[in-house]
Amino acid sequence: MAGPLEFAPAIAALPFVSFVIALFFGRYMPKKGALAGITATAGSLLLAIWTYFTVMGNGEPHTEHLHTLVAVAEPFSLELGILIDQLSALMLLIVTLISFLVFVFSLGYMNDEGETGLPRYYAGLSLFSFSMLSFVMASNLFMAFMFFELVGLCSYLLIGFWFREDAPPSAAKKAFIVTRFGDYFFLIGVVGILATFGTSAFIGTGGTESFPALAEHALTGSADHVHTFGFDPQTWFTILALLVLGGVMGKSAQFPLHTWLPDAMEGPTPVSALIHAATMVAAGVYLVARMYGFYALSPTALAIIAFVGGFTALFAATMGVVKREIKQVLAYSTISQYGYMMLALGAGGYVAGVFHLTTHAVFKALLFLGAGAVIVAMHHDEDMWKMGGLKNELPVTYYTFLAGSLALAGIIPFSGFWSKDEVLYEALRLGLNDPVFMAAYAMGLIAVFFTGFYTFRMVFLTFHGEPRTNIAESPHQYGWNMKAPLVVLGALAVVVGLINMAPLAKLTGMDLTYLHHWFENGGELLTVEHYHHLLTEVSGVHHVENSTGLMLGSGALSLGLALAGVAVAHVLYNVPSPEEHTDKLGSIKTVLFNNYYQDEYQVWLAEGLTANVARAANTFDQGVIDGAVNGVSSVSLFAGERVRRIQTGVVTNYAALLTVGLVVLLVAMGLLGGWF
Amino acid sequence: MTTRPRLKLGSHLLPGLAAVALFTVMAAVFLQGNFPAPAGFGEGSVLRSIGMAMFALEPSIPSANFLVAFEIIDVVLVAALVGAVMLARREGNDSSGSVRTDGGRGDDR
Amino acid sequence: MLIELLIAVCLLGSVGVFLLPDRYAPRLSFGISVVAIAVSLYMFSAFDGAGNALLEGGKLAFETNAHWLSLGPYDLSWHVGLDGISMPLIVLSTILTSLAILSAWTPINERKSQFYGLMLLLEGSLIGVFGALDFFVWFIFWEAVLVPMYFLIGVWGGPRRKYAAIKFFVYTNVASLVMFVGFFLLVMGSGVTSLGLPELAQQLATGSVSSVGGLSPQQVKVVAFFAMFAGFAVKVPVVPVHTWLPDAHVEAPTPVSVILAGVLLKMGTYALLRFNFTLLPEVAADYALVLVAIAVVSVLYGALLALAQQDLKRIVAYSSVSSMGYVILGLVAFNLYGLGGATFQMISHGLISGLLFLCVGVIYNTTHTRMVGDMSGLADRMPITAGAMVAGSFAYMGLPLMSGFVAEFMVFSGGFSATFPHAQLLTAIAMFGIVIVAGYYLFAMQRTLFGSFRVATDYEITRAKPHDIAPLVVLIVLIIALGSAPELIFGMIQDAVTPMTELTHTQHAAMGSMELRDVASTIGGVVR
Amino acid sequence: MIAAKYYLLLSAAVFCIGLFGILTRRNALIFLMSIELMLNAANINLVAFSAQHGNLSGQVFSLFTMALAAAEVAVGIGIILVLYRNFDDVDVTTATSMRW
Repeated sequence: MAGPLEFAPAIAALPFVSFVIALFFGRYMPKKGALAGITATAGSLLLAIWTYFTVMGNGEPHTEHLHTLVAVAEPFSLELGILIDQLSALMLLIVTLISFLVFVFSLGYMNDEGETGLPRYYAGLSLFSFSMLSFVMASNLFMAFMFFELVGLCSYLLIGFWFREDAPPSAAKKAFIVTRFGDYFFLIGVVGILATFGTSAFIGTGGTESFPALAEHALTGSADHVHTFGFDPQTWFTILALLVLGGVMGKSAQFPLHTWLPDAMEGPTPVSALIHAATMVAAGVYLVARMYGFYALSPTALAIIAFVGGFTALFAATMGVVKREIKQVLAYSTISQYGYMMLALGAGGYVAGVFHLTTHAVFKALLFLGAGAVIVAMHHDEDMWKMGGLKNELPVTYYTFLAGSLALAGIIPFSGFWSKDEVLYEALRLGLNDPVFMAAYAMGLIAVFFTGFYTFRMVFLTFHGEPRTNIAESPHQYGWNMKAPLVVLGALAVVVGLINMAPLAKLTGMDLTYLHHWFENGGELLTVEHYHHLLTEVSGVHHVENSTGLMLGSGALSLGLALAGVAVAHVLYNVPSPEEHTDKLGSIKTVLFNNYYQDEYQVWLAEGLTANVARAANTFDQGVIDGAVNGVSSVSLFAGERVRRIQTGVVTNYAALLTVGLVVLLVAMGLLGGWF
Repeated sequence: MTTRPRLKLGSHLLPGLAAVALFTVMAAVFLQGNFPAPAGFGEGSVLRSIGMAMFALEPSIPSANFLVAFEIIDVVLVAALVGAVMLARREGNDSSGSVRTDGGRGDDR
Repeated sequence: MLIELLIAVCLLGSVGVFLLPDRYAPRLSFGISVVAIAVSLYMFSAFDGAGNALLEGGKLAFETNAHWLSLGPYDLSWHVGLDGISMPLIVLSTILTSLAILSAWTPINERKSQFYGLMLLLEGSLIGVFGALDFFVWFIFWEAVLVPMYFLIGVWGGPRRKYAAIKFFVYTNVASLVMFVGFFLLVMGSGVTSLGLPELAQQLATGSVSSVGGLSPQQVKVVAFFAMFAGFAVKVPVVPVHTWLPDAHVEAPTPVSVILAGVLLKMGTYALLRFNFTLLPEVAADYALVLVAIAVVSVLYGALLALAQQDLKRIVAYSSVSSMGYVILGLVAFNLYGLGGATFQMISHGLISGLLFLCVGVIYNTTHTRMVGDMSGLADRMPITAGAMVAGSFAYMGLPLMSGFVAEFMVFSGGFSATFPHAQLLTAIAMFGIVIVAGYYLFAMQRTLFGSFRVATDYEITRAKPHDIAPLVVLIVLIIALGSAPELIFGMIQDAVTPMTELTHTQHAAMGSMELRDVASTIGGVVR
Repeated sequence: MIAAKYYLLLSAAVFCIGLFGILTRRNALIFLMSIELMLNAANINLVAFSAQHGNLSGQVFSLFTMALAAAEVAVGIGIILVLYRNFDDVDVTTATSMRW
């Protein structure tokens, strides 16, 4: 079907145009490139909405070949193409929506604050939108990797936007290196997948099959042209899946590669909202969902994903409890929430994972933008202990922020509740059969309590109580361009959970699981049913039977824990002048505040170890290898210096040498020739 | 005042020994050697034969033709004599300021 | 006749520049080099070669083959011609030389005629190296490259220029000698009467090698292979014969560094590809593990060394060692992506390292220091240069849509699918270079470009002049163009390397049967 | 007839005496004399082998050698003169400007 899908490439192309405009002509334009970005992302958003509704009415995924990077007959070509199906259409919608809102918000956050270097800022933001949208639309893993790297570049450029200070460039460097470390494994995975299957397509087109399908054939029957390099196919596919997972863990900030994300908060807050909360960090999770047909084949990989996810959810949540700065709390909560998504995907909850991705994108973008608004109001001071009582001064921000917080904490009926509940429910159903998943579920469940606590600790410290500084008493006010995005997102944070109200559907018998149905359409091999089939038939992963009691029990348990967390926060912090209760934790607080010393050992690995090894290698190189070279040369120089002294200039000496030489020669020849 | 010649060897004994060694080696070799009886030059004056042989005037005498070599030696002799005269002549008329090189020793002696 | 024209333009231009006064030299030599670019681009567009120049069925573009003279039993010919491997390298040479000449306008202020004359002489020699197909002709150009290079480093270089120039000259010259011996061993073994490389390659592909001077035929091949490898390895350079490179780079003036890193190193890898891997692929296959070990060590060790450097030029120099390791890896993989990727990496690395050296040069021109610790926050005063350096660094890190990514990805794909033992593991180890490279470039950028502005030397920091910036822009455009449309050159590269991959289809079965121990015993046998 | 090896022994003796002179003396004139001795040792050999083989070329050669020796002495004495003029001495060890 022709029509809007023909324009799909334009969704990504528009921000690219605005990138070029902002970079080269931004400084001559009234808003320094912002208008170009807003126009472009608005256009993308409209196209994405159009695409979304087209996909809704159209079962088959849309694929299109765009550009052949390298064309060879054997073994595989490197191609760029687009794949629009239910998953990517949804993701396109999320990314374009938040990009658009962030561009609008930036008008207030950056332009009105009189920042310099705005063309660079908007160019970076536009380039990011382009890369992210291209990543989402990628039709094969190779292309996905390319744009996965490019979003990393944009992240680097935008974190380091304020390059004249010391911290942002350092944070940008750290972000890039840590994610690069993950991408190293991802790159091996991509190369390996291409070498194994001869294709990295997510979906089969024109007689060729996608690599998950080939892997499935290799496991179920026998497939030709699948080289497993001497490994058992199951083992090899698990290895490949885990290699790709390396990139996912880097980008989605999963333990132990999460350390870059809190530092990345050095970037401008709208950047944090767009890149480090809603979209780029989601790229990892999206990638797992994108190639879920491959992950579903490997129970080991799934268990690792789930366990890492559950652990990260809990681990990051505990660190979020003690942070002083509003963006740091949000950063750790982001890590924690992506842990939930990984938990869901690992536990076979494809829909739950994507559902949480969707709701989280909305409410976390909202929270970051809200935090940005607060930071502007506080004249760029992020310390929550210097805030307090802002709810009267900033009502719009307060109510929207509250909506986002309720969603994050998982309070019914806000969006976060529905998605987090489904994540935990899927994990529980699997956990009842398998202790590994049970452990992951348990960690996720405990994290719910911490989530409720730190979220509302943040809300109470920021907005409630008495103002603790002069600035907090009369904060800076800001215009519509910051309020409008907040309002839009606030409204969405309330309602977006309604797209998939599984417990309510169970209870009432009504058909309320819209998102489930959404993923039941689409390409045959990309539907949730097919994934379910793979999980049960090929991997032998079984959920316990879906029952109303279990579902409601699970929901009630997580809601109860979340409310308990909120209640504790209320008791401790919703007072006119709260104390630093976390000090009572003593040494535990120190550990938490230092992030379990994760940064320390990674910095040690990067600087203490590697730099010392490098220095040792340098000494070795200069001393031994170059020393050998110089040694050879000085040996010949020295020898020459000595030997030339035979040339005394005295004829007698020459004659003596001649004579001695002749005698020796004669004696030698005589002895050899038998003259004597 | 003359005394009989004395062999003042001093530090040159060692190189001298080399010459002695050479002689020893050669003598040892030669005395070991066995030569057939010499062919000799047959009857007649050797001097005449040399004269004839030098310019190959009598083909029966076994020898090479040295006419060209003779002429070249002639030229070389003349050249050597002229060269010797050139070398020996004091240069120019400034007898005091003749060219002197000092063998790299400076003027400190 | 176009190759001859190109060489003649450079050589005659060189003579002309030598003879004219200093004030005309910069513009005149730039004009001549632009003419050379025009000729090479015309050749690129009119390129009609097919297949590999050395192998059966190869059709050469712009070929000239004229008998020149007979030397002993051997016929020497003036045989030049291009295939898909050498054509892009020639274009690279002309473009980089031209940009290097442009970048010399600011820093070179004395003996200009000689400097620019030598640059053109160098260009002509480089084109000769890539164009020649007769060993004798090739060797003349190969050695001729050293002469202008020696003077360019030794006269216009930094404080230790004499040391660096002599080290460069002696090191590479000794290597040439070793290579020469190896090559002639092969010639004698194969029994050809012509020194033309295609004749030799076809003789080796079809006929057998006879024993030479007490060496068995197999030993002749192995000794010849390793003698040539040793000779070219110095030029590439690979660990452990790389130490001339950082010294030469640090002491050489920036325009010379650009040529040195951009084109001169490619002579080594080009020769490896043409000689070792085309003439003796089966030996390369037998000893694949040794060669891959060298490649992997070069990649990681070079990267590690770059991490420890404080001088920006040394960083780029050592990272060149690392990048050249990828080329070796691709060559050893010996499949389409390996060989093609290696060739592509030669071009790509030429552009990227050229770009980075130019950036360092622009910075050095105004700050008069290259030490990482001596400056910070330069992006504040020199935004365009800083932007170019960021672009170059990311290109070096293999950022997608830039040429380095495509090259490295192809090399990795080739390495991963290669048939030598543990190919996957070894390739994966080599790939770790991409993490370290990110480490040192990000570190260097953070220290020099970002943070608060400070320079340790007392010079006024000004924006660079247009003729300093123009080369940077040209290179960035080329890098991005090749990164997003590699087919611009990969089509002809592919065409030229495909016949090579068919050389060893039968021999691959025997691969890996020889271990390091066998190498040692073989070499021992030779020495005995 | 005297066997050839005794001629050779004589020539070796003469040669070694000349050599001994060169090796132990420093006076350039004595050098010249020693060289004459060595040349004449060669002449003895030439004549001896000429008789041995019955070929007159050796004899003729020795005549040429004498002529060349004369030329050599002429040039040699010229050089010694120059040497004396430049170094105020005919000691060969003083003229060492051609060392390394």
